[in-house]
Amino acid sequence: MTPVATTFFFYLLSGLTLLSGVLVITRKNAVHSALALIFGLLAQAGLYLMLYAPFVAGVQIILYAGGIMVLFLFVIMLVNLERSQKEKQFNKQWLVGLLAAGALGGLFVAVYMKGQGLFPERMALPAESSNTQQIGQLLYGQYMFAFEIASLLLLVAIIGAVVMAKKRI
Amino acid sequence: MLDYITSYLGMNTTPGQAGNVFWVTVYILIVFGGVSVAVMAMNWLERKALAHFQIRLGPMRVGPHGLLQPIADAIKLFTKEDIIPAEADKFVFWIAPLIILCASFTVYIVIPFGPTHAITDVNIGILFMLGVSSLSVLGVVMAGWASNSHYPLIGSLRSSAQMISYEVAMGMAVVSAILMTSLNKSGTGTLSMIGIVQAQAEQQTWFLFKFFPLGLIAFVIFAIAMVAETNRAPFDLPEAESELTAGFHTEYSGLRWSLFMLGEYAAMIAVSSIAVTLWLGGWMRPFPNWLAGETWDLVFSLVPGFSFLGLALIAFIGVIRMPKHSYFRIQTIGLAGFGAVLGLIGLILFVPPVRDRIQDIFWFVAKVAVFMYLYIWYRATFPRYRFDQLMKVGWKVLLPVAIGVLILTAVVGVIF
Amino acid sequence: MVTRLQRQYGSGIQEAKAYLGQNYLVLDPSITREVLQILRDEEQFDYCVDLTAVHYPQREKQFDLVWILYSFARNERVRVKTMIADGESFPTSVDVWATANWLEREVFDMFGVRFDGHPDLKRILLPDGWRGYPLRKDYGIIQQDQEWVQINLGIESGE
Amino acid sequence: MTDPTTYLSHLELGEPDKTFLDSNELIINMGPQHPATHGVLRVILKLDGEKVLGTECVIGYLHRGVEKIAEHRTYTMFNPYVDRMDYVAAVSNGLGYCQAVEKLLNIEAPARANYIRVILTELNRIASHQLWLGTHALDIGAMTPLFYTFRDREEILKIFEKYCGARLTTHAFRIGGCQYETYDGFEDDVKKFLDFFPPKIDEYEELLTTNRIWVERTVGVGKISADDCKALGVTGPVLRASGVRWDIRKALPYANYSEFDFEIPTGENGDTFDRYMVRMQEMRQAVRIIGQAVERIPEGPIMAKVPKVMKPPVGEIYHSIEAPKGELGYFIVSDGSTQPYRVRVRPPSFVNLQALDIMVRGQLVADVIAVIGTLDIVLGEVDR
Repeated sequence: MTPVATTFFFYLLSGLTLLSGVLVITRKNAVHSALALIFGLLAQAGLYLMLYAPFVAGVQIILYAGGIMVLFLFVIMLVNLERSQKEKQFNKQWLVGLLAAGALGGLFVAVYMKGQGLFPERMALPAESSNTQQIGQLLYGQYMFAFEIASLLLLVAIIGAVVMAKKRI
Repeated sequence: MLDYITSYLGMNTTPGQAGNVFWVTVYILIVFGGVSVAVMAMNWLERKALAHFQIRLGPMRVGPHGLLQPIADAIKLFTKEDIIPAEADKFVFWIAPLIILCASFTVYIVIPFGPTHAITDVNIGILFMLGVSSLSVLGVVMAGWASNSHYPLIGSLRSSAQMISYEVAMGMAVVSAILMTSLNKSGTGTLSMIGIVQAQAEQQTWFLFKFFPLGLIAFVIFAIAMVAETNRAPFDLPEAESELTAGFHTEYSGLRWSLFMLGEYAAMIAVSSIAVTLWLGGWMRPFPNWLAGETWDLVFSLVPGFSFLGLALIAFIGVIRMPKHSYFRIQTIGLAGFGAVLGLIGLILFVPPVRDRIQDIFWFVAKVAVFMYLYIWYRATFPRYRFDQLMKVGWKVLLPVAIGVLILTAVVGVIF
Repeated sequence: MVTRLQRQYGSGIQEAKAYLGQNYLVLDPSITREVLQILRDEEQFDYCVDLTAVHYPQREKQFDLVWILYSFARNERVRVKTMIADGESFPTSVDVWATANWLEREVFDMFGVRFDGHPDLKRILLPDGWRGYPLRKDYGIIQQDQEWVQINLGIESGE
Repeated sequence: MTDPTTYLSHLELGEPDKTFLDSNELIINMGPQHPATHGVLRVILKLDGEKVLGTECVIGYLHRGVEKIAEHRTYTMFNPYVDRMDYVAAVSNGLGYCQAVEKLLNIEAPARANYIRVILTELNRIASHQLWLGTHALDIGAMTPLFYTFRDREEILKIFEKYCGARLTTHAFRIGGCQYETYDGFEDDVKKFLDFFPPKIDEYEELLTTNRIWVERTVGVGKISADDCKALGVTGPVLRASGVRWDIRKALPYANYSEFDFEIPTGENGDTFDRYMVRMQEMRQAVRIIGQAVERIPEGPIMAKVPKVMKPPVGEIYHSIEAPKGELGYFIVSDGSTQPYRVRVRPPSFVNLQALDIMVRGQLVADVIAVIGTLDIVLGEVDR
């Protein structure tokens, strides 16, 4: 299938991502921040879709937007919002922050300037229909070991969480 | 331009895959309009069926047998005063119903009403459906929080905990069905909704009966989890009116409240569609192997027309039984007109080209309708679970069984 | 039972009779609390059916406190009465029968009899800010009404 | 016997925190306008998550000063007022009051009047239990039984209406007997009802008794032991469900209950399910009593000789009957005039409601609803 108005959607989605990123750190109300974060994640999922990575997009929605952000909201709701609203939002380390941001920006510019030869001019279009199957084969074939280690790590985390929660009860 | 429009008609694929923006728009309008009408019809049907379960008549005043009641309700809700509590977080309060509505309507993009009757077919169809429908939890949580009141908050906490818990069991059941799609010659399965139905056609069985009773168990788990997922009786704790008045939408009124209801019913239809697609052969007609052959194909293709004629007949019986009184004259005429329309639709469905194109949709909708009826039936029969019992059922019964079925399906699939 | 109590308390038992086949004891307020305990512990009157009061404004001791007790084991009812004056308080019997909790609150609400040691003695049926004790004979409903309309509606009389 | 101080509900309700989720404890106000508090009961719940740490009932929203009214009415004039207390069992209320005054006047209702009284009172018991069942099931989430019970309750109310013209606040009895002779076909109507009703009980039971969710929601919920019941003065089906075989109709028979053959159903565990079963059995027993009564109903006068102006001698009386909710008592003090000096009503709902606190402690919010339902309170009677 032929993509429609690719550039337009790319700028729309990236703009949304950037805007919600800014909103996340500037909103005083934590729930509003979380909401902005969700929009950012959804816009990112859209970007993945444009990169012909539907599986990653789906996982992004199901895990981040649908799962993790719900837990985030849960926690935020249980936090005393009144107090957090009174607190100062930015601390005095703005100089360090500015430096870090400047360094990151410089890095991007440097990569863009120097690395032009590193990236292909046009992206090779992968076959969209078999993308998901390929991910599966890679995960359970070539990267089996890494995948299993990651799942083991998650299992440890789950057990740790249960142990910590149990102790308090 | 005209060529662009007509070029799709010859293609044997969904408009989304053909990349035809015009037909995609048309399909979206048809599907969303159809879903909205279905929600209204479901609303009427639920009230009527529930009333007859409970030896009442249900709505009888607005239109013949209350047929226009949903429209009257809609007008009432739209014109009602829109109340936002003073202490509510206005922005979140405003956006919560929209999130639920968007989440439950977006999933219709990939629902296959027929081999080509879908807005589009995505490679990750089922994953997309589960993911997007899980976004409605956000709406629930935010609605409860934004109301800034105890009952909605508890309702939304309950609701989100419940939806997250049952999503796990639901996902496991879905995965075991997806495993079955890979039992073809190439050995690769698919997540595409159309691909899943085609896999069932290829293997000449509904996944419900595949590896009996494994498919059946997975289906039952999904059928239970989907009721919990949509917050319906007997899992309607978030809205338990005897405990939490109305749960997360206690503070909502008028249009916003109706958006919640629209979202809920749309979600019910959507999850039922998943169940139909995954286990009940999607758009395929019943008994494709057992009653195979040209004649049976013809017989089954006549069923849609006859069922509409049957509905028309019921409407006409209603006309005859209508009291002969001047007060009821308009109602009688209206019912007769309704019957005539149904009959006309039935007759149109006998025309061979229409018949061939429509019968997929008919069988799909008929299967979904069975689930809709089950929803009403549950509501009339069961008391409500308590929260801890609900969690117990979800985590201690459904999830282990679902994992067991998944493992067994994989093992059996490899051996046979 | 009565003879035993009389032997123990002598003139504290002022009356022990039956009227229309129903037994009742009239006790001196000083021993009533003790006797109630004995009735429950030793005579098996383990069910306090009711506790109420009657107001006699002409008398010096204005209030009759009435306990109606029942024994499951003996299938027998007995009424215990005692008289106390206005403003006097009476030791609570909540620790004898838990059911006396709300019943005492109601007596307090309606008659203004205080019970010492009651865990949560406050009005039960009437609003907290209510003035007066309605079931006293000298409580005037009309005055109450008029006061209410004068304050809330700004008119002279609600009639 | 357990230490009574354990029953004392003592909520320290501070100023509710504005950000209530700050602490683990959450104070929730249930009612007085809540769909499941059966009227205008207000329960303040102290919760830890969904677990109930304590409750406090706030009552009195329906207080009409019935006891005060009685002091300004003659004995006859007060009779209709008692119907307004437990308005779903008005006949029982009237029976208790009439018999108390009859005792005070030292007269006795004639045999035929007693039979009519028993028939109507037992019909009323069934009606009251039906209403309880419907609303209780609705509270637990089963919608349908409500409509079934109301359909069948209609038959009883029709009999009431034909007999005395009223459906709910019947004022069926007079001091000294009954005012109305039964209408033609009364016996047939009652017999028809007796044939019609037992299958309907089976129908209710079919919907609920073996329903897994119903069983899970009720077994072990709101348990109360027999000792606790006695200490808290809880009577009626709640007491019997805890295993105490005690019913005033048998223990201290009134009217002519001693002539009938019936059983007192009891439970074992004192949980919500047992109370449900006890009430279902009670409905069946009531059918049995009515069956015997309507067979044996004698001819004769329906009114005893009652003086035109009732001036009972100075004295006092306590009379109680087994109302559908428990022991309903009337304590009447007469000063020899035409008006009672003091009428005290011992309301079963009021006393039973006290047990709510110990029944729901440590359980979940949803159980509070179930327990309020199973206590079968009528706020008209709690508040009077």
